[in-house]
Amino acid sequence: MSTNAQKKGFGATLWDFLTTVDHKKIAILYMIAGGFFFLVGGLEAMFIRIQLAVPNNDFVGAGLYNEILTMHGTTMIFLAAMPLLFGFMNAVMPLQIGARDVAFPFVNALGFWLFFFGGVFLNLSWFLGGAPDAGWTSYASLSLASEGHGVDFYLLGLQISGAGTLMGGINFLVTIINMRAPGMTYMRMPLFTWTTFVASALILFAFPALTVGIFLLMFDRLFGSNFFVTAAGGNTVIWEHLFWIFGHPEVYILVLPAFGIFSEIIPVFSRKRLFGYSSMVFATVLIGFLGFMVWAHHMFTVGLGPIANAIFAVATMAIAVPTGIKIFNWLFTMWGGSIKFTTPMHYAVAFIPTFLLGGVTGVMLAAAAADYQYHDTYFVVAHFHYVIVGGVVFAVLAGTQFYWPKMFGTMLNEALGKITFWLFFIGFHLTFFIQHFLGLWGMPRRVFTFIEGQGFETANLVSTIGAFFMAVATVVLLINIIITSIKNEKVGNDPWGDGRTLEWAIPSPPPFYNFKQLPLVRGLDPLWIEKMEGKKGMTPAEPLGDIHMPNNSFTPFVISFGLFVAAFGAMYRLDYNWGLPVLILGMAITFGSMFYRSVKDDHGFHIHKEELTDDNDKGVKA
Amino acid sequence: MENNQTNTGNPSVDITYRRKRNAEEMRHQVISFALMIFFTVVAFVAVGSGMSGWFTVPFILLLAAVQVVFQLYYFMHMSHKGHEAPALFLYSGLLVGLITILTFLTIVWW
Amino acid sequence: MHAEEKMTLEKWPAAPEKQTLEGKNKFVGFWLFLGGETVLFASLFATYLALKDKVPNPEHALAKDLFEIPLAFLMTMLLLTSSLTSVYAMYHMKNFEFKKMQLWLGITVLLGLGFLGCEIYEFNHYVHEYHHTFTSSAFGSAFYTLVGFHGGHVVFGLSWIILLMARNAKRGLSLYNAPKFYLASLYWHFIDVVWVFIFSVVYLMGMVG
Amino acid sequence: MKKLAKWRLFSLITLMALILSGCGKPYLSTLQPAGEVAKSQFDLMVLSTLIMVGVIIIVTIIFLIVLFRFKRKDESIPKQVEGSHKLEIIWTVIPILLLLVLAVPTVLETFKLADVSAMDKKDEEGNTEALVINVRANLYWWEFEYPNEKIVTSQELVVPTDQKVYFNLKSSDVKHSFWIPAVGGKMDTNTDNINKFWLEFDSKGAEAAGELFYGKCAELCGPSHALMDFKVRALPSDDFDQWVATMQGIEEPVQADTAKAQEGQEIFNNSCIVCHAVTPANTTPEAARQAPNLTNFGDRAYVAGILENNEDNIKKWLTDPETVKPANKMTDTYGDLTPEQIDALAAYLSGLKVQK
Ligand code: HEA
Ligand code: HEA
Ligand SMILES: [Cu+2]
Repeated sequence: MSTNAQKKGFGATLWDFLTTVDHKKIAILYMIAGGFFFLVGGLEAMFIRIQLAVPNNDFVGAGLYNEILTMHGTTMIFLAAMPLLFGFMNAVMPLQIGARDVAFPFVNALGFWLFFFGGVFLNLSWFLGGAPDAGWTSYASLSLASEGHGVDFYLLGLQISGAGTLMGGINFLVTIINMRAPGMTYMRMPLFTWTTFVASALILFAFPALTVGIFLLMFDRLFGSNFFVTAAGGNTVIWEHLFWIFGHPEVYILVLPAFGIFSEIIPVFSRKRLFGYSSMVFATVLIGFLGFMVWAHHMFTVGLGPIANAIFAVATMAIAVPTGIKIFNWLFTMWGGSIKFTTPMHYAVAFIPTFLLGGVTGVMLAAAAADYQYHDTYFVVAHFHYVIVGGVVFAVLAGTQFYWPKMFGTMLNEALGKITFWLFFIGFHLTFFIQHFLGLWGMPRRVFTFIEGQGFETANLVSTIGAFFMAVATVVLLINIIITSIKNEKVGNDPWGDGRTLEWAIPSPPPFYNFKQLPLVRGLDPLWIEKMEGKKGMTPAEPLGDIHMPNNSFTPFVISFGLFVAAFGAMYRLDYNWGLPVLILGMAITFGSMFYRSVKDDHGFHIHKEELTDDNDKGVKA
Repeated sequence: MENNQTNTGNPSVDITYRRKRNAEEMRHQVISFALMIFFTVVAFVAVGSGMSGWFTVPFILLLAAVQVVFQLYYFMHMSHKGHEAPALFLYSGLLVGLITILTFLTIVWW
Repeated sequence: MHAEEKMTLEKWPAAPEKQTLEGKNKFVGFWLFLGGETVLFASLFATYLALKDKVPNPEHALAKDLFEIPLAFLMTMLLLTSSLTSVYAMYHMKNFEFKKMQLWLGITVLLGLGFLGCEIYEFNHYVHEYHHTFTSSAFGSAFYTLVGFHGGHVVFGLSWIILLMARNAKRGLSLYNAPKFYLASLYWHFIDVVWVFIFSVVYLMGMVG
Repeated sequence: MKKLAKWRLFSLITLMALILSGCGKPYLSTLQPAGEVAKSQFDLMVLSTLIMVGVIIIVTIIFLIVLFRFKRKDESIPKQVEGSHKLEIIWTVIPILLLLVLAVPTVLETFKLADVSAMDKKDEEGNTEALVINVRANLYWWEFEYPNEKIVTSQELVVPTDQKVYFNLKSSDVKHSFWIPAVGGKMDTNTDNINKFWLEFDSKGAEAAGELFYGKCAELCGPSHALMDFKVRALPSDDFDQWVATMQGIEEPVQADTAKAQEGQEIFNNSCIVCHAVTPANTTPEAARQAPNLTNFGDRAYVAGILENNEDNIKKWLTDPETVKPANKMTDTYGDLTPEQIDALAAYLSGLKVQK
């Protein structure tokens, strides 16, 4: 029943990953799948930019463009950004709080496989008659009118992967609430753990609204209900509300963990503790809270009336305050520090002005009356790429470079890392800065082309050129990963030399049980505290004892696969008579494996302490 | 999240004591159940008697809220220790939900 | 203490559902899940309230035409009582009285089945008497979705309890299955909480008009 | 003192205005406002930009100091500072104040732009004193109905300058959004309700724009969303009244005058007229108005809202509308036309002028 990596054949390794419940391996799965979808979404972005490089272009047609656009937004948000962040949460958070695993290892695996099959299902639409084409927001009147099965792929795919995300969120929350090491109080938790906590809470409360919205739209499209059919009394504004009740918290679900990653990187490379730790925590919670009060700022032009618009405008502006607190705290962490410009630190430093620009344009959008002009123009596109790429993607790239040694035991090349950074940084600003002006000059978003003579030509060309820089940067990153993996030079516990938190106190990569003995935490930045007192590592909080570990299981894969099958049945039910049987078959697979799981006892296994003693720091045979 | 009820080490004392306490608690629960039934009957009667909606609607909502508090605190033991996290998350969910309902009642038109 | 260990009355702890780390995790995790479910049902309630009585033509039945006091009252009583019986089951669980716990769970299941029967009769009645269906109007869609989601929860809750009873019938209580029983009963209470709002907001307020 | 501050603010704003309005086309850009609504939105944009530039400058200064002063020079360990209450209060309070400065005008403007009370004031006949236009958005074309004047036109909105024009907005298929960037912000045309708002077309701005503003659909509505443009002809009041009068004067379809055009009219009457009206009266119900009204087609500057209006482009459209506007609702509603038929139709259509 061993889960540790020894020299194994490919088949065995594959089987290991298909059945793993180890948070570190699930993290790797998330990184691989999320990374793949990032490339897919990026490729779609390139098609968008190529199409818009010159006026009246016919690189892709009108209908196809809408599919690419929709899939770009959906893939990037749901299948790339969130999973990549989930990857870091899985890889790092349990280590940071001194836990041996997450609270529900089985559910953790199930969450991944649901996301994975949902994502695959969604992307299969490309080969099965066309992708969704109603935008990532899938507004009801258009998504009901959309022909073919594209939008059904969107609905079923997101429903499946959304369930996985929700499970992941609950899992992280319980892990943080129940499984902190002795002495790790809430106010000693590293900021990445805190942001994981708040982002997970946002997932818990935001995703149900999306689930309901998707159910309603699915019922309308596949089962003849009338939620959004005006003629039968339905109302499409309900979809808009439900989508944005989810959608706005979603952007903070994305950006808070990114904040967390930077809050880890900046202190390490400034050799200084985080400035204003408690106000950082407070600001995180406040952003999470306010995130639920502002969704209608996406609906200023819907006609909700001046009272609603005014309330939501002011509430939206309020979020600038806690975010500002964070920006200044980061700056003052570096102030008086001793800054080393490693690749991760490059991203962290570049993040501050970039995100600032995106943030302040957000506040400009929040001014409702002015948003009547900005809304649905390239100004908005510029805003959200500044916050998402400048915040989330920079954080993912920084985190990859920063945590790579912890996850894989070897360092990514710093020189190549910096090349990636500069190419991406320059390309990013080239692409998106000018889009602010395109919007102000009157260019709507989601247009597959633009007609000559409206003054949009040069700016769009510049924007496209920028995108190519980002593509090259991404390729350099891939090369870096390949070279590094081939060389595979092993590193020690704390390869950056200035690690402050618990994950840097154990080997890279950590043994599958993480901590032989749970560490005793004596304050914020526990490892740093021990180092400053001249110690090498953490003081254990318990005597060496047996460690209880969960068994691997193939069931999560099967449960998710069942839903994947059922989704096809549900969709083709009306077109083919095999639809219904397939739906039933899929459900039977899912419920059957759930049944199997619940009647078969699984008590896990124990690693005996004798096995732990003889063999220092290396993985252990179980 | 420690366990607040520790055993004294003397099994027979423990068991009799605990059984008494459990029985006591069960009594409370039966009382709250009786009250819940009572509230339900009142709510149904209020509607059945055909009083004006201006009175009945807030009235039955109030009764519903009280009932739910009974359910949560007695039946679901939220009054016990160790329910801090559950309470925090339940109320947060409730807050988000209530805001949703409020907006759907005000800014989704006819 | 290992979870699967055979238990005796003497060793049975005061809070068996939270004795092991797994138990504690499940306990917190399940409550969080209920927090999320709150938002889910609130969204459904909100949709229902926005679409209440929104019908394509004046011939279509409205809330005030459909609902009747006796049936709604009966359903409420069944579900409320089943909430009490599941409390009894947990009472016996804490006292390590496995047989009695099973008995009360059995009664809970019967009451729940009674509730479901009423609901099926009710839906059938609306469809045939009033042509009020899932697809006949936005009101119909919203009504059946809200009440149906609740009904679906009842079905799931019942299956869960039955499965637990059957699986553990020969094994008795242990620290491994105590949390499972406890969570199933929490779930059952939550279903009841939702119903309290359904009967108040959908049925009673619907009859008021 | 107060005056001085005001003057300073004023000059700053003008400076910003100059920088901002340096670009964009006068008939399209939000940075060259041509009406009261766009103007007040522009002012709000300038105010918020000023605040944001201020914030950016402050952060940038701190940022640059940090980057240059605190680079690692030796291996010493810096002092581990916990935080500073004074600083934290400063950077909480100052943003709050800045946001207040932005929030107050935002709220005021929001209410001002939503004020459509003039639409409720009606005379005995149920007509409003103010000019009201009903906008109906359809998959890739726009209809403009003047309920008081009882006329309908499409694709090219005609409005008087220097007075408030009120709009009722709705959609007949999927959601669209009605936007004339240079004149004012957008408002959605929903499928569920009628939205109301107002705009004002400035005569000076109209002049700068050559009397023709560009309008756009600003909500993704299908493949040809990008091509769902319309144009706005903003006329001086008198000209507008005259235009209305001429339109009202057309009770019967205008007879074509050349032989070729007459041939075209015959083809038109045999097939196109099912969907397209060539009289402006709004007597047919909306559901029957399935395609743009063509009464003054020859006067319009653009074909289908996007192609310059000349016979070649009319022919291009008639031969295969699909290549011009993918997925439009006209494709395949009529049989194949021979080149001669198309020539005739084009001749007829370009002769449909009311302003001779
Ligand atoms: C990670 C993602 C992310 C983040 C963090 C944000 C952050 C913010 N967003 Fe953004 N937003 C999106 C992603 C994001 N957004 C997306 C994807 C869309 C479009 C969706 C679609 O339509 O497809 C969108 C759209 C969007 C709109 C709707 C526009 C429209 O469609 O018309 C609005 C309107 O209010 C808005 C506002 C804001 C605000 C006020 C913030 C704030 O949180 C920003 C706060 C930060 C700062 C302000 C900077 C730091 C602060 C200081 C240094 C203090 C001092 C500052 C001041 C006094 C101003 N966003
Ligand atoms: C996480 C979110 C995220 C991310 C990271 C990005 C990243 C990018 N986005 Fe986008 N974007 C959205 C979320 C995101 N976007 C959303 C939500 C929308 C709105 C959708 C809607 O309206 O519905 C949108 C819309 C959007 C538009 C507007 C389209 C329109 O309105 O018509 C544009 C246009 O320029 C654009 C461009 C880009 C570019 C150039 C990048 C770049 O940063 C991408 C950089 C990455 C790469 C360049 C990868 C390169 C890959 C390769 C080189 C492949 C190599 C392959 C192999 C080796 C196999 N995005
Ligand atoms: Cu938002």
